Formats: sequence, structure tokens, C-alpha cells
Amino acid sequence: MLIFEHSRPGRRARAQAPAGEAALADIPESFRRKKRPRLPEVSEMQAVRHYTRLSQKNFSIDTQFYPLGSCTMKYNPRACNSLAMLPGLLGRHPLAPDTHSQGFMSAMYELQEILKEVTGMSAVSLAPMAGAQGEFAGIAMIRAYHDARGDTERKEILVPDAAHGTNPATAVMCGYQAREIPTKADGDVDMEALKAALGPQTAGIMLTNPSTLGVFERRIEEIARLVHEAGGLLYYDGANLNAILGRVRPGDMGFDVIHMNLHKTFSTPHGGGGPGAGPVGVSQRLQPFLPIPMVASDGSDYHWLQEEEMPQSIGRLSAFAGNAGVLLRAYVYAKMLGGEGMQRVADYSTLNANYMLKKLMEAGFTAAYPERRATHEFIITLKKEAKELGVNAMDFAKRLLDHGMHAPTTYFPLLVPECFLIEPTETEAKESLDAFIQAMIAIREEAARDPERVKGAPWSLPVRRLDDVKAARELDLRWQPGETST
Amino acid sequence: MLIFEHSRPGRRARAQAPAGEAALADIPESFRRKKRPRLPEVSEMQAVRHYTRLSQKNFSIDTQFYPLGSCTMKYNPRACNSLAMLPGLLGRHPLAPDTHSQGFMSAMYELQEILKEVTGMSAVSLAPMAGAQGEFAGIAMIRAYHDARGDTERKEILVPDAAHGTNPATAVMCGYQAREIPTKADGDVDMEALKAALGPQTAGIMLTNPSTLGVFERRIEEIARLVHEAGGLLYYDGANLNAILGRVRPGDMGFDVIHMNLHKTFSTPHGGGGPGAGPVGVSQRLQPFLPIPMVASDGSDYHWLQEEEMPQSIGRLSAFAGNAGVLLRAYVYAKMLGGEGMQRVADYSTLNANYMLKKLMEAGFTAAYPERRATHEFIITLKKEAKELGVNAMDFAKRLLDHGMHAPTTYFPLLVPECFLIEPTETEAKESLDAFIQAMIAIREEAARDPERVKGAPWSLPVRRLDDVKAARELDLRWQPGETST
Amino acid sequence: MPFIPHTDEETREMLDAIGVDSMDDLFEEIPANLRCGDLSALGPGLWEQEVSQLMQEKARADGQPLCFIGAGAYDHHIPAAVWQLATRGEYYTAYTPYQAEASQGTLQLLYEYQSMMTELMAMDVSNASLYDGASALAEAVLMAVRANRKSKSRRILVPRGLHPHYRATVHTLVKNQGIELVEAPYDEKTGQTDLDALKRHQGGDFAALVIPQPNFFGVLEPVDEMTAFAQANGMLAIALVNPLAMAVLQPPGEWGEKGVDIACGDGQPLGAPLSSGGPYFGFMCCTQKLVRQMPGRIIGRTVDLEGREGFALTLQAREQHIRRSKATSNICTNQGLMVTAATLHMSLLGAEGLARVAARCHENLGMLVEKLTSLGEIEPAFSAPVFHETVLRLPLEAKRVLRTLAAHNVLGGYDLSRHYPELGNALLVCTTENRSESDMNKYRQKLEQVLASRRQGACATMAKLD
Amino acid sequence: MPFIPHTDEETREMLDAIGVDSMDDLFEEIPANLRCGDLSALGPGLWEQEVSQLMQEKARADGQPLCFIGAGAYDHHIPAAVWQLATRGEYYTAYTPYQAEASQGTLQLLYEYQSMMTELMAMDVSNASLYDGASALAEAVLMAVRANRKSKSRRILVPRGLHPHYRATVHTLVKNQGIELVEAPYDEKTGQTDLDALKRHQGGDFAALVIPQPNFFGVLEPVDEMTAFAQANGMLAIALVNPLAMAVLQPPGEWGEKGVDIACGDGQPLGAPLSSGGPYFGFMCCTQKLVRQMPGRIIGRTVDLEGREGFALTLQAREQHIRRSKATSNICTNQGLMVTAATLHMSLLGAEGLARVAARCHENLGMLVEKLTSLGEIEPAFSAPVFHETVLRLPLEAKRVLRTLAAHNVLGGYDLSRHYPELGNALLVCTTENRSESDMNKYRQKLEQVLASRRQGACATMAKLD
Ligand SMILES: Cc1ncc(COP(=O)(O)O)c(C=O)c1O
Ligand SMILES: Cc1ncc(COP(=O)(O)O)c(C=O)c1O
Repeated sequence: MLIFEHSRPGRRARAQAPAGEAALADIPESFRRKKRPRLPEVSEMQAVRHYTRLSQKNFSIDTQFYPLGSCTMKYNPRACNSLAMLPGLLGRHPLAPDTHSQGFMSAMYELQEILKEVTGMSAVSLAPMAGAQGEFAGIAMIRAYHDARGDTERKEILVPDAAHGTNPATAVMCGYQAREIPTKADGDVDMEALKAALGPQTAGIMLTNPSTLGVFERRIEEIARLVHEAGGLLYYDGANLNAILGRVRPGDMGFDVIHMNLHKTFSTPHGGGGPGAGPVGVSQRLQPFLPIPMVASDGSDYHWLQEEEMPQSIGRLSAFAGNAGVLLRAYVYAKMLGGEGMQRVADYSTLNANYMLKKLMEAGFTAAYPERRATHEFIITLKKEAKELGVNAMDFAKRLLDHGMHAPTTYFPLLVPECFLIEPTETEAKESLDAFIQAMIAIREEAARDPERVKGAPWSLPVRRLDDVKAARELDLRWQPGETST
Repeated sequence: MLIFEHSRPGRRARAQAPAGEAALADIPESFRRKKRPRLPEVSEMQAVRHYTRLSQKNFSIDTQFYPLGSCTMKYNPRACNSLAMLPGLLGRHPLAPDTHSQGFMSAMYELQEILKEVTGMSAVSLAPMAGAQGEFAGIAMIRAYHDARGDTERKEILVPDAAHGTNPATAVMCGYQAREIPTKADGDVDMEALKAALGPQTAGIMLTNPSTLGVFERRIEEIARLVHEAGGLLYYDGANLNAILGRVRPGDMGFDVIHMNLHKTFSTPHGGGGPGAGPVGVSQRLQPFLPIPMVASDGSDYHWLQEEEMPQSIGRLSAFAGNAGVLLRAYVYAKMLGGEGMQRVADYSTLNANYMLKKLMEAGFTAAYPERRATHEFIITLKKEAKELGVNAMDFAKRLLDHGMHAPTTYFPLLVPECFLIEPTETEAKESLDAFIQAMIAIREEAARDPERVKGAPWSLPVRRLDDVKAARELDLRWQPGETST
Repeated sequence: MPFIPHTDEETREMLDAIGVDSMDDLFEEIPANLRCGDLSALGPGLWEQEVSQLMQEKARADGQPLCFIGAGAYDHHIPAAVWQLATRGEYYTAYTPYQAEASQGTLQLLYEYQSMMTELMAMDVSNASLYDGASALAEAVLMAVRANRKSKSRRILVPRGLHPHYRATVHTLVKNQGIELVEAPYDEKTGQTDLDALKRHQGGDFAALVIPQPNFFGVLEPVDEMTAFAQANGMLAIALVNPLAMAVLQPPGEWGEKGVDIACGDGQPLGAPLSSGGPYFGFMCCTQKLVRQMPGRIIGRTVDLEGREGFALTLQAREQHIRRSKATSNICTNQGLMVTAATLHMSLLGAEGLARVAARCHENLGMLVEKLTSLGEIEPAFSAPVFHETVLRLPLEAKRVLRTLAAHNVLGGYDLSRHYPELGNALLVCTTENRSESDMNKYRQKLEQVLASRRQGACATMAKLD
Repeated sequence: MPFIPHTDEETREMLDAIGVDSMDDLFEEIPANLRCGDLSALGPGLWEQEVSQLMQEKARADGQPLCFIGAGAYDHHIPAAVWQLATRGEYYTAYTPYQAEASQGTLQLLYEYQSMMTELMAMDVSNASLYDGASALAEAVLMAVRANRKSKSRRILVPRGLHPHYRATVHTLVKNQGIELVEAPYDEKTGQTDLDALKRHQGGDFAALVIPQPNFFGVLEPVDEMTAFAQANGMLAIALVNPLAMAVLQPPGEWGEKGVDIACGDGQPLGAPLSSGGPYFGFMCCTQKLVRQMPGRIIGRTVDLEGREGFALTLQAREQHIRRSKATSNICTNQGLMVTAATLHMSLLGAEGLARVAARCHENLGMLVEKLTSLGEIEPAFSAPVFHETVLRLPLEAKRVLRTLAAHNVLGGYDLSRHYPELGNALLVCTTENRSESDMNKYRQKLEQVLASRRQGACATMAKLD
């Protein structure tokens, strides 16, 4: 039932607006709204009840194991939430003067410093509001760099075929063409293809390392050398930073610019789709181009760096200073981990992934890269199961939901058929991993015995499999006044 | 699965304790604990996940219609929660000096004043921590009053047979005998029996008005006169105050002392069993005996009244000043309602109850007091259904759960067979009431068709009907280390 | 109309269905002369924003002073998760779990709570809460009088070192049943209950002995001896303990030869904010033998029709709603939500975490005492070991000192002169893990100023400090 | 180990299962010379209590000044229920709803949100959010360039009265695709976009016109005329609106003859706290015709295998994870939780509530302007009607005035001199329903002191005030 169906004309059982009408008399009629929007007219209780019950229909970290590869669904400490929501921090206006902002700015400054240390970059801007905007900032900086040198003929950004969709989309948003580089059977970039692609038209390359294939690109130094020799710069998609915290730093690998997904590695919540934060770090030469605003310190006081102080900046990415509340959560998280805690993140997320991979292989599932060490995530392909049992990766995924677990990422990266990208994260206990492995085995057995049971899944959720084709074809994107639903 | 079953020896994945051991060296070994208690060793995430999922197994106001008679399960405004939990209020030490307590004390003082106004009593103490403790305070004051007059032969408290169990239990805790007064078929107290029971041994009478039978005691003035003439005092059990807010005041009815359940009438949450608050109000003559502490005001500043200022007080009821946080919530609620809002509570809770009663009677259900106007609650008896269909009140109750509604109060008051005490409260919309009525009709039809379906209910909850006999006979009151459950 | 969902049409429709003309008609059975109808003295209702400004002003008015008061309410860090979860609607707005099948969340949680408390106390069984520590002790006293088969006495031995508010509360709650509290003095040097004085009551007719650990002075009592003494003399032993302390101190189930009979106390240190003194919760554990005498709700594990594990209220025959005047107590509503918080708190800290927090609190006390006594003129009043709270003797009236400190936003402790005049200028001070060294330095510095101004005999300086 | 549940034995067991000796071995594929292993510069981890002290200090450091700044971020009352519900784990810790069956809570909520936004904007369709208002406007510009079938132009007409940070953000985000922003001036008297100046661009080749309502000065634009002008000249009309204002002002779907093509803006006034500028959320609505050009996630209603209603992400072929380099935008993570809050906010206020709040804000502005202009020397800069925010002209530099006010904990508004030097000493002031009359009196009083001290030409007094 939709909230609109709890609505009755004239119902106003709530204390959320002042009593009585206030005057709008000085606003001429012609500017005024004639017809009230048909928003729900419900009591406070009805709203609370509706949205409380609705929430219970979600899977989430707080309720289920959620091994969604590339998404780093780890536990979001509750202290990060309450401390970012302290009244003083929540009430600060983004344009408050520095005199009334030193507390907030100090946290932002320290976060910049922490992220520099962790990534090995020379400077960090916290401005981007998610990973994709971080990518945008990064590629825009690469472009600004070439432009500033008068090197304006570089039109291409290289992107491995395994890359996340945001990578090529970002290249295009920055006015570049995205050129795909194939991956070898062992999961590493095809060096011959890379060499062939590099040239005076190369502005740069976007890499995730470990890649979205769940393996570490071993020849990263050689790639860096080749790209740099061709005059290009290296962009690091930091979505997988969780895998290497305190183990290896993108700056040391030779990257010129990097974004971080704080909503992954730094455990800010995903909120059912956002908000996130995608700070960018750069090497020395890109520093002038960082997006504004940034926080600087003269040792005691903090102040903002704006257009005036950073004339070569690619500019602003948002009306204010990005997703400040998310940044505060990441800051709290970083402070709770400390240096040692950071490294443990990489260690235990890698341990968990390798353990699962090993156990799944022992159980007869097929690793996509059996010869490789898994990083914090890994891929199995259900090609064999699809062929032999007629039950594909999507069926496995849906049936896992009935086992009370969220499905891994399916059908991504695109180059692996019947792909399951599995990322357990460091915050899951061994029993969760074992339960997942058991569930996979059970589903395979069930598929042999009763494939329709698997293909008809999920059975235990509020709805069974949804008709996506109908959804796209007979677009129904909003409630229409007057209707009542089933 | 119990939280203990998520536990592993040595697991400590949480940031809730300081690192490293601190010194206890100055405490001799002989005072020290030898064996650690086997509390759960779980990660923060495991605790959060366990208790989040557990919570989803509850019915609650925020998720279901909850027409539990005598309990006033109405909506608990969320503002009351957040405002009572403002850091400044949450952090105040109960023994903080008055200089650092004026904000809190002003709220308490105003709440005392509001409750005086609403009940028509001369003075109010907020000390009692729930209704039953309010009753205790009230009866103890009656006793202190008699004692102070040297009137020490009064040994009996009269209690109608319909009264809540706390009433007779309270009388006994105060050293009295509880003597039952029968109710007439029309729901009013049997006046002849009352007269017969009154005498020099009568210390007082405990009445709820409206009574727990869901009707207003019409001859209350006569009762008051008779009891007073016999030298007894009248105690008002305020559990049903919701029914009469702004319509009639216990003080005006002739009561000498009253408790209020703020967790009912003033909408503080029930919290799965508490905490509540049971302030007591008294007429002039009982004022010296009120429990301490209380807040007094000299017009500008607030100060506590303690033993010294109230030498005749029955004394303290708690280590500090009662359930302060609950009192703050009630205060916020009262401020949001204002005078008009208070009266609306009585009006609409009464409207809802009478509407439901009428509709249920039209549908063929049997009212316990068909000739009477319902108050904010009413009783139907399922005696006929039990006889004809073999499906009793408990079966109806359990089957209602499957309809997504909490059951009404069953088998109370004891004098009505197959009793359903139904209290919809003013915060429920007409659609909830209609849905309940429909569910009752549907269950009755189902009972005729397929009684086992009703008697086997509930079917849709985490467990089916539980074995209470086994629970009481084979006492299992705690997890035992080493066990694993089903 | 805040919170009332009826539209005008619906109201009309419902009045029509009932067959009355107006709201007033619904109240026709109330004698006309009694009807009021005007609460306008209460003023108009405020909307959320207004009431929120109002409450913020009140909160601001109380400041957020630096607090070294304990005395039964302790400022501990509460994990962020505790109240974020406890205020979930499903816990916050449920009733007492009468319909077990629709309340398995609360019921299982309470069962887990009982399990944790029995572990922490090393006792057999636990109830699911009483109001607060003081009233829980009163219930323990009543229970002991009911349960003691060796003695029909209605007298209870109560150490003078028991929290004075607890003594007062117990007195209020038991006196009407003719129960008398007899005071057992403390040793002026150690601060512990005087064992020799106690022995003078040997063979005397008492139903129970109350044994606080630590006592009101923070002092650790000789609990083994006291328990043994009680049980050897036909009394039940009632422990009153700080539950956090039990993470590091010997638990009541192990006192003496066979442990105490009843253990109770206030659960506040387990997840309840100071909140002006409540809501906290009273806990109570006892031996298996006494379970049917225990007041309060108890949850049992059982099975459903299909043999699945489930939880339900049990032993309800002890309670007022079944037994009425013969019930073990009149308690009905208890402190469920605080127990929810405590269960979360214990789960999030574990035994190790509780022990570390306890140790940190105590370590901080050592630091504070050193800082304050190093000022000279100030010294500990007692020689026995203490836990995170202690009595200091000052060279001038505690009341005056506290007033001056408070003016500097330091709450320096609890003045004992009202309840223990025999101790002279005695101050009860407490530290928790929330007091940092710089907090203590601030305390020391302000106190130093107070002492200095006294030495100069300079009222003027005092006034300036005020 | 905070948040990592492995016991030593488990770790050992798992390493054994994998067949390696140590953690280090798990990283063997990383070239040895690249391995770091020391982040000790970050210091040790803090426990919750420590980090909570730290954050409280920071929060305290920023004070809680009285704020009359708006300029794109508005201090509204947020119903208590909003964040108590939005931070429920099931909303707070879920991912983007890729597995629809396990995400019906979020999906239905987003569908309801889309329904509410289309109602509020009177537009056909809505997406499920973009980052913020400024970047949403950039996306609208990119969308307009893609979608405009009448013009292949890459030029966009943008009023100078648009929020300068928005202009800057749009520039950053579109310039690399060769899109140019052309400024349309405002009328110095009214503060509205100068229609005559606009008409000079008639027939000129533009892909779209941006129409802010209200504009940065709080001034109401002649939206009908501007929309008509755009559409008559082959441009798409892009509305940029304050969603709260739309509760009382004509919504973009009704501007001109047939409404705008795209409406966007920042959702902050609908339930997002100020929070230093974010997270807020960008919203975007458009006509049915343009839906396939819209960036961002969109939720559709459909049915399941059994014909039951359900919700799912739809039109994913627009998005980067399917279309990669040909996607409508690179956006992936959006601002879902803020949308959750907004949906709750709108449900709790309803159309009536939003309108009342809007009116109260605006009424307060009238009161403030009267109070301040009554000081003399201060006057409104523009003559056109405004909504809850306006520009005042001061007799001295806004920067100096603001600095002095800030020293008294009053944030007096936003200094326009940096972005609009042509306006002289101009100050943008705003009121919401959260500013009371006594707040305004405080502002007036402090401002009066500033003006008085200037009249005395007394730098000394100024200094004292500072
Ligand atoms: C590998 C990779 N790159 C980039 C992104 C984009 O990040 P965001 O969703 O924060 O925009 C993601 C996240 O989904 C990702 O997994
Ligand atoms: C009629 C009546 N009286 C007294 C009480 C006791 O109140 P409390 O549960 O707050 O102790 C109740 C509540 O259950 C009740 O319904």
C-alpha cells in the first residue's frame, strides 16, 4: 500500500507545522500556486508506521550478510552516525565565517591529511560527492594539466574492459573518447594491447588496482612507465582501496590521481543508494588543479582555499563543500581505526575473500582466476552450473535471498560469463562465510533435484521475481491521484 | 538464535572499551573476581544485526494497530523522544546543585502544574515510577492520613471486583486487607454491597472511573459521599484518564488521591514493558503526605522539597526523583497538546470506541454492557462464539495477529466471560477501526468453516502458539554455557 | 489536531453511525454538574518547532558542568549503538509482551538479559527488572521476609554505609507491613561495616542482612564474612551491588560459602544515561530455590506447537494480574526499555569490555585522589579499598567548597554532612572513564584556589571566586 | 580489533585452509618494492569514548550562532520522526536496490518520492536524486544539449541572478564538453532577469535557458515570460527552484504555456540539516517526452511472477553500468538517504504543512526587513517581490558589519560584494521559521550598535565591539 492510500483530504494529525495561516500578501497572485500539490495527508503515526514497516522489507548490513562485490558493504559503526549528527555540527551553515567553523574545518583538514598518508599522494581535496564525481574531478584535472602545458591533442582515455561503467562514462563527460584495453586470461591487462593503444593521443589511463576482477595488477610499475613515457597520466579508481590499505599505496605505484570511495573503504553508510563521498588525491604536478574548496592550515587556524587561492583549479563540484556529513563519518571511522586498524582492514578483508574462494573451489565451484591470489574480492563463474543444471547466476542470486543473504554482484565485470563477484569484507565473521558457502552448495544440490524451485526464487520475500520488462515498457513512474493499488 | 550463539571466545570486534588493561592493583585479590562472566563475545556488527532482526519480531504501535484495553496504546510522538534526549538533559546528574538544574526543574514544576489542572487536584508529586507505585503512594498517604489523626483501626481497602490486579496487591503492600465489592449487571458498583461493606474499619476505596469495564460510574458522587461519611478516603486509579481529559476531573468527582499513568494518558512509550511514570495528585488534606522529592517555585527560582520541608511525607519512592526522562516526554507531549488538545484526546478516543462498539454489535457481536455508553474502551464477550463455534476469545486473539493487528486485552476484567477489552485510542484512523471490525467478522466466518484454522493461529508469526505449561513446569530461565539451540 | 487523524467528514460519519448528534452526547453518562470542559489555562498547543526551542532553552540553562558526583548515578560512556537500537519503534512502542507470539523480539531479548545478569552476578535466576535500585532493595527485603523459613522476624539488618536514599526508600516501602530496619554501624577507620558490631546481633532475630558492595562510601565490604555471618544466623543475605563493579569484583553468587540468597541493585551503569536520576532499572537475581518468591516478570524458554524454540512470560502466578492480593508484589509496568539498553550495552562491551571500563574508572580515581591530596589538607577518610568512588576529608565545609566549584562549572562531589554528620567535612567523589586527566587538573586547580583563599582568610577572594 | 571479528584461532584456521603461513603471504602478488606496511603516522585507534570527546570539542568550537544566512542552504525545522526513521539500519545501511526483491522498502519509498516531487513540481516524471542542486543543474544543462531537437547549439543562457556557486559548478561540469554559459543580466531596479536584455538573444542559437525561482537575491522571476521566451526561441526551459517555495509559488510544470522541460534544484529544504553544506540532494523532473534523456536512477512500478505489485529500478539502459560511455551521465551513487528523509519530511508536513512553513518563513522576512530598515540607512536593494530572502543595501561595507556581528554570535547574512561588486554594500539576508522575533531583535540591536559606532566615526568603539 502506498503512503498516498493512507491519505484523506483534510487529515492533518501532526504537529509539524505552525498553527494558522501566515501572510503571503506581498507576493502577487500571479506568482502564487493555484492548486495544492496532492501530497499525502496522513497522521504522524501513519507516516511513522508506513515507513517503519516499509523499512523492514529491505536487506541491509544491519540485518544481513551482503557480499556485494565492488561495493564494500561492511559494517557502518554507529558512533560515526551519532557523532556526525552532534547538534553543533549539524547546525553549521556552509557559509558560516571561519571564526565559527574551526571545529569543522579542523576535522576536514585532518581528514585530508589522513587520506594523503593512506594513499601516498601529495594533496587531497574532499570536494567530490561520490566516486563517479571523484573520477570526473580526476580526469578533468588530467585534462587541465595537458591543457596548461598546451598539450591539447590528447583525446583518448584508456579503460580496461573490466572497468566499472563510471570510468568510460566519466571520460566522455570530460570530453574524451574512452578506448577499451582487453584483459588477459590471467586477469592482468594485456600489455601488448596497451602498448599498441598508447600514443600521442593518449591523455591517460583509468585503472582499478586491485581490478574489478579481484586480482592485483602485477605489472603496474611497467604500465605506469609506459603510460608516462607516452605522455599520459594514470588515474586510480579507488573503489577497491579496502583491499590494500596499509599494504601498498597508489602514490607509490605511480598513479598521478586517485579517487576514494569513503562510502566503501571508510565505511560511511550506503543509505540505500547514497550519499557517498569521493575525495581525490594527486601527485605534486596535479596539485594546482584540485577542485575547490579545500581546507588549509597555518598551523593554528584553518581557512578555505577558494578560486582566488587556486586559480588553476578545475573549479567547484557542488554548491558548497561536498558531502560534509559523510566526510565527518569517515573522519570518525579513521580516528577509531588508527594506523594499525587501517592495515587490518586490508589484511582481514583479503583473508576472508581468499578463504571463501578456497572453500568454494573445494566445493567444486569454478574460480574465474584460479591461479591468482584473491584480493578483498573474487569471482566465480557459474557457467558450468548454468549449462549442466539450467540454473544461471541470477537464479543462484535470487535463491540466496531466501537463505537470508544478499546476493553477490552478478554479471559484472561483463567479461566473465555467469559471474559472481563476491566481497565479504573484513567485518564478517567466519560463520557468515561458512553459511554462504553452505548455501551455495545447498542451492546447487537443489538445482539438480528441483530446478524450478531455484528458478522461481525468491520465495520468502515480500514479492517474487519482478517483471523488469513490463517496468521498462509500460512506464509507471508515479502514483496517480485517484488510483488504488492491489 | 541467541546472542550467546554468535559468541566466540576472544572475539572483541568493537570499539567500546579502552585499549589495554588499567590498574586495579590497589584492590586486594580477595575482593576480585576470579572467573569472567560468560557474557557474549561478539562484534559490534553482530550485536547490531542480532538486535535489529530481533526487534522486527515485535508488534508495536509504530508497526501495528494495538487496541489493548486498559493500556492506552496510542501514538508516542517522536519529538518527545528526541527532546527528552537532548544532551544537556540527558547528562544532568540527579544530585547536581540547583544552580545547574533550573531548566530541568522548571519543566518538572510546570508538569506538576499541568497535572493539577487536568485532574482538579491541589498538589502533585511526580515521584512514583509507574502506576502501581502511584497506587502504593496513594494508599500509603491514606494510611499516613489516618495515622496522623490517630485513626488507626481502619484495616480495609475496598476494591471492586473489576479492578486491576495492582489495586488489591497495593492495598496489601500498604498493610491493608483488600475487600472486594461486586459489580452490578449494568457495570456500576453494587451500592447495596458497598454500603454493607463500609464501616469504621474502612480506610478507603480504590476506583477507576471510567472503570475497567469501559463504562462511567454514574453514581460516583453518591459513592464519594458514602465513603467519606464512613471516614474513608477515595483513591482514583488513573489508568483510564485518557477517557475524560478535559471532560470531567477526578478532583471534582470527590476523589482524595489519584495516580496517573503518564505512559498511557500522556503517551510516553511503553518500551516493551516500561518505564512508565505514575505521578500522584491529592486534595488539600493529603498534601502534607505527598512523596518526595517535589519541585517548588518562589516565582523565579526552583528548588526541591525534601524531608526537611515535608516532614509528614510518606517518604522517598526511589533513589532520586523518579523516572525523570519519562516525565520530560510527558511534559513535551502536554505542551504540544495544550488545553484544547487535551480535551480532544477524550473526545476522539471515546468516539473511536463507541464507533467500534456500534459496528461490532451491528455485525452480531455481543457487548458486555449493551445499554451503556462506551467510554474510551469497551467490552465484548465471545461467550456465544465460544459455545456455538468452539472458538474462544484466545483463539480470536491469536488469529487477529495473523491479520496484522495486536489482540485486545483478553480475559480481563475477570468477571466477563470470554472477554475482549478493546481500546482503540484517539490516534487511530477510522480505516484501522474498520479493518479490525472486518477482521473480527472474517474470523467468525472462518471459525464456522474451518475452526482448526482459527484454533491453530497464529500462522504468520515467527512462532506458533507457545507451550506456557511447559514454560512454567520445566523452568528454563537462562541460557546455559555450552548449549546450542535449534 | 495533533495526532488525531479524523477529518470533519469522518467525525460526522462516525457520530451518525453511533447515533448521536455531537461529541458532547458521548459523555452523557457523566453527571452534568461534574462536567468541565475548559482546560484553557493550559494554553494553546505548541508545534514541534516551538516545543523544541523550549526544550533546548531548558537544556542550555542546566549547562554541562564537569561532574565528579557519583553517589548512585554514574556518568559512563554508552555505546552509540545502544540507544540508536533501543529507540527503534519495535522496542520503544511495544507493550509488555502479553501476546508472546507477537513479541518474540522483546521476549528473547529479556531472556538474554536474564542470562547475562545471572552470569554477571553468578546467581541462578534473574527477573526482567524492577523500578530502580532502591525500590529493588525494598522488594528484596519484602521477599526475604516472605521467604525466610528459619525466621518469622520482620527485622532487617542494614549497614549504615548503605546509600541513605536507599535506606529511606526501603523504609517507605516496607514500613506499612511492619518491617523494621536496624542499623549496623561502620568502622570509622576502614569505612567498612563493623564486623564486631555485627556479631553483637548474633542469634538476634532478623530476617535478612543487606550487604552493599561497594557501599555508599565506595568502600569494599568484607562480603564473605558478612554473608557467612548472615547465613549462620538464620538470615537471608541480600547483596546490593553496582553491576559494573561485578565485572572485576567477586560476584554475590560466590560470597561466603554458597553465595547470597538475593542480589539486587541499580542497572544504571549498564547503558542508562544520568538523565536526572531516571529512568534507570532495578535488577534482581536469586537462588533457584527462591524463584517463586521473586517479584517482577520472568521470561522462560519453551516451544511452540511445532516444537520450535520460543519465549514467553512465565511463573505469572506470582504476579498481581493473576494473584491479585496474594501477589509477590504490586509491580506491573517495569523498566523494560532500560533493560533493552542494558542488554545491548552488555553485548557490545562483553565481560572484557566491562572489566576494562571498570578498571579505567578506578584508575582515574587513583589519579584524582593523588592530585587532590597532593594539595595538602585533604585526605582519604577511610583505609579500606574502594572502587571508583571515595570519601575525602576537607579542611573546610564541603558545602562551601562545592558551591564555589559549581560557580566554575565543576561539580566536585557529594556533600556527606547531611547524612553523615559524624564524618565532619567529608566529600564523596567519583570518577568514571569519562573524566580525563585534564578534567581532573581543572578540578585540582579550582580546589587549590578555594583552599588558598581560605588560607588567606580572605572572604573577598572567595566572593570573587563565587 | 575494532570491527574485525576474527579470533586468533579463526585467523590461523583460515590461513591454514587457504594454505598460506601468514597474512603477508596473501599480498605476495604485490611487487615487493611497492609494499608499505606502516601507517603509524596516523597514530593509534581511539575508542568510542575518546572519539566522542574529540567530536564534541569540535562541535563546541563552532558555537551555535544565530544564523541569518540562506544563500542556498536553509535552517528549517525538521520533524523529529524524519531522522529517527531515516537512520534505521534497514534504510541507512542498504546499498542501491539492485536486488529488487530484497529492497522493496527503499524502492517503494523512492517511487513515492518520485510521485511527491512530480506533484510538487507539477511535472510528469522525476528521477530518484542527483548529488546536489548545483550539479543537478549541470546535469540538466547536459541533458538539454542532448535532448534539444530544435537546436544543435552548445550555448546556454544563464541569468546573472543565478547562485554564483551554481554558475561555477555548472561551468566546471560542462566546459569539457564544449558547452558555454552566456550570462543574462538582471534589472538593477527589480532584481529580476532583464526581459529586454533577454529578448536581444531572440533567435540566437541557444540550447536552453535556466530560470531560477526565486533567484539568488530571493527575488521572484517572471517565470511565465521567461519560459515562453525560451520555448518560442527553440530553447529548452530549465527551472531551478527551491522546493519549499513551490508549496506556495507557481510550480515549473505550469510556467508559460505548457510548463518547463526540466525542473531541478536542491532538496535541502525538505529535511536535510544544514550540516556544513551536505549531504543534500539534487532533484530533477522532466516531461514524459524527455524521460529517456534524464540522468540518474528511476524507479518503476511493476508486478511479480504472481501478479503482485512491486517496484524496481527501470530504464537502466540510460545508466553507466549498462551503457558505459554512452550513458546519460556517469552518476552511480546518488543521495538516497537524503531522499528517504525528504519523503518522510513531505509525508509529515503534507502540502498544507509545507505551505504554512513557507509562509511563516516569508512572514518572518517581512518582520526582519522592517526591523532593520527602521534603523534608517538600510534599505531593500530591489523592488520585485521576494521569497524569505532578500538583498539589503548597507551604509558601509558588508564584510565589516558581518565581522562585528559575528563577534556577537550573529551571522548577519551573506556578503554579495565578491560576486556582485556592482551592488555596492549589499547583504543577502534570510529568515526561516526557526528565527523568532527575539532573534530578530537581537540582530537589530547589534546592527544598531555597529551603525552607531560608525556614525561616531569611532574606530575605537568598533574595535571594542570586535
Ligand atoms: C569500481 C568502481 N568504480 C567506481 C564506482 C563509482 O563510485 P560511486 O558509486 O561512488 O559513484 C564504483 C561504485 O559503484 C565502483 O565499484
Ligand atoms: C486499570 C489499571 N490500573 C493500574 C495499572 C498499573 O499501572 P502500571 O502498569 O503503570 O503499574 C494498570 C496498567 O496496567 C491498569 O490498567
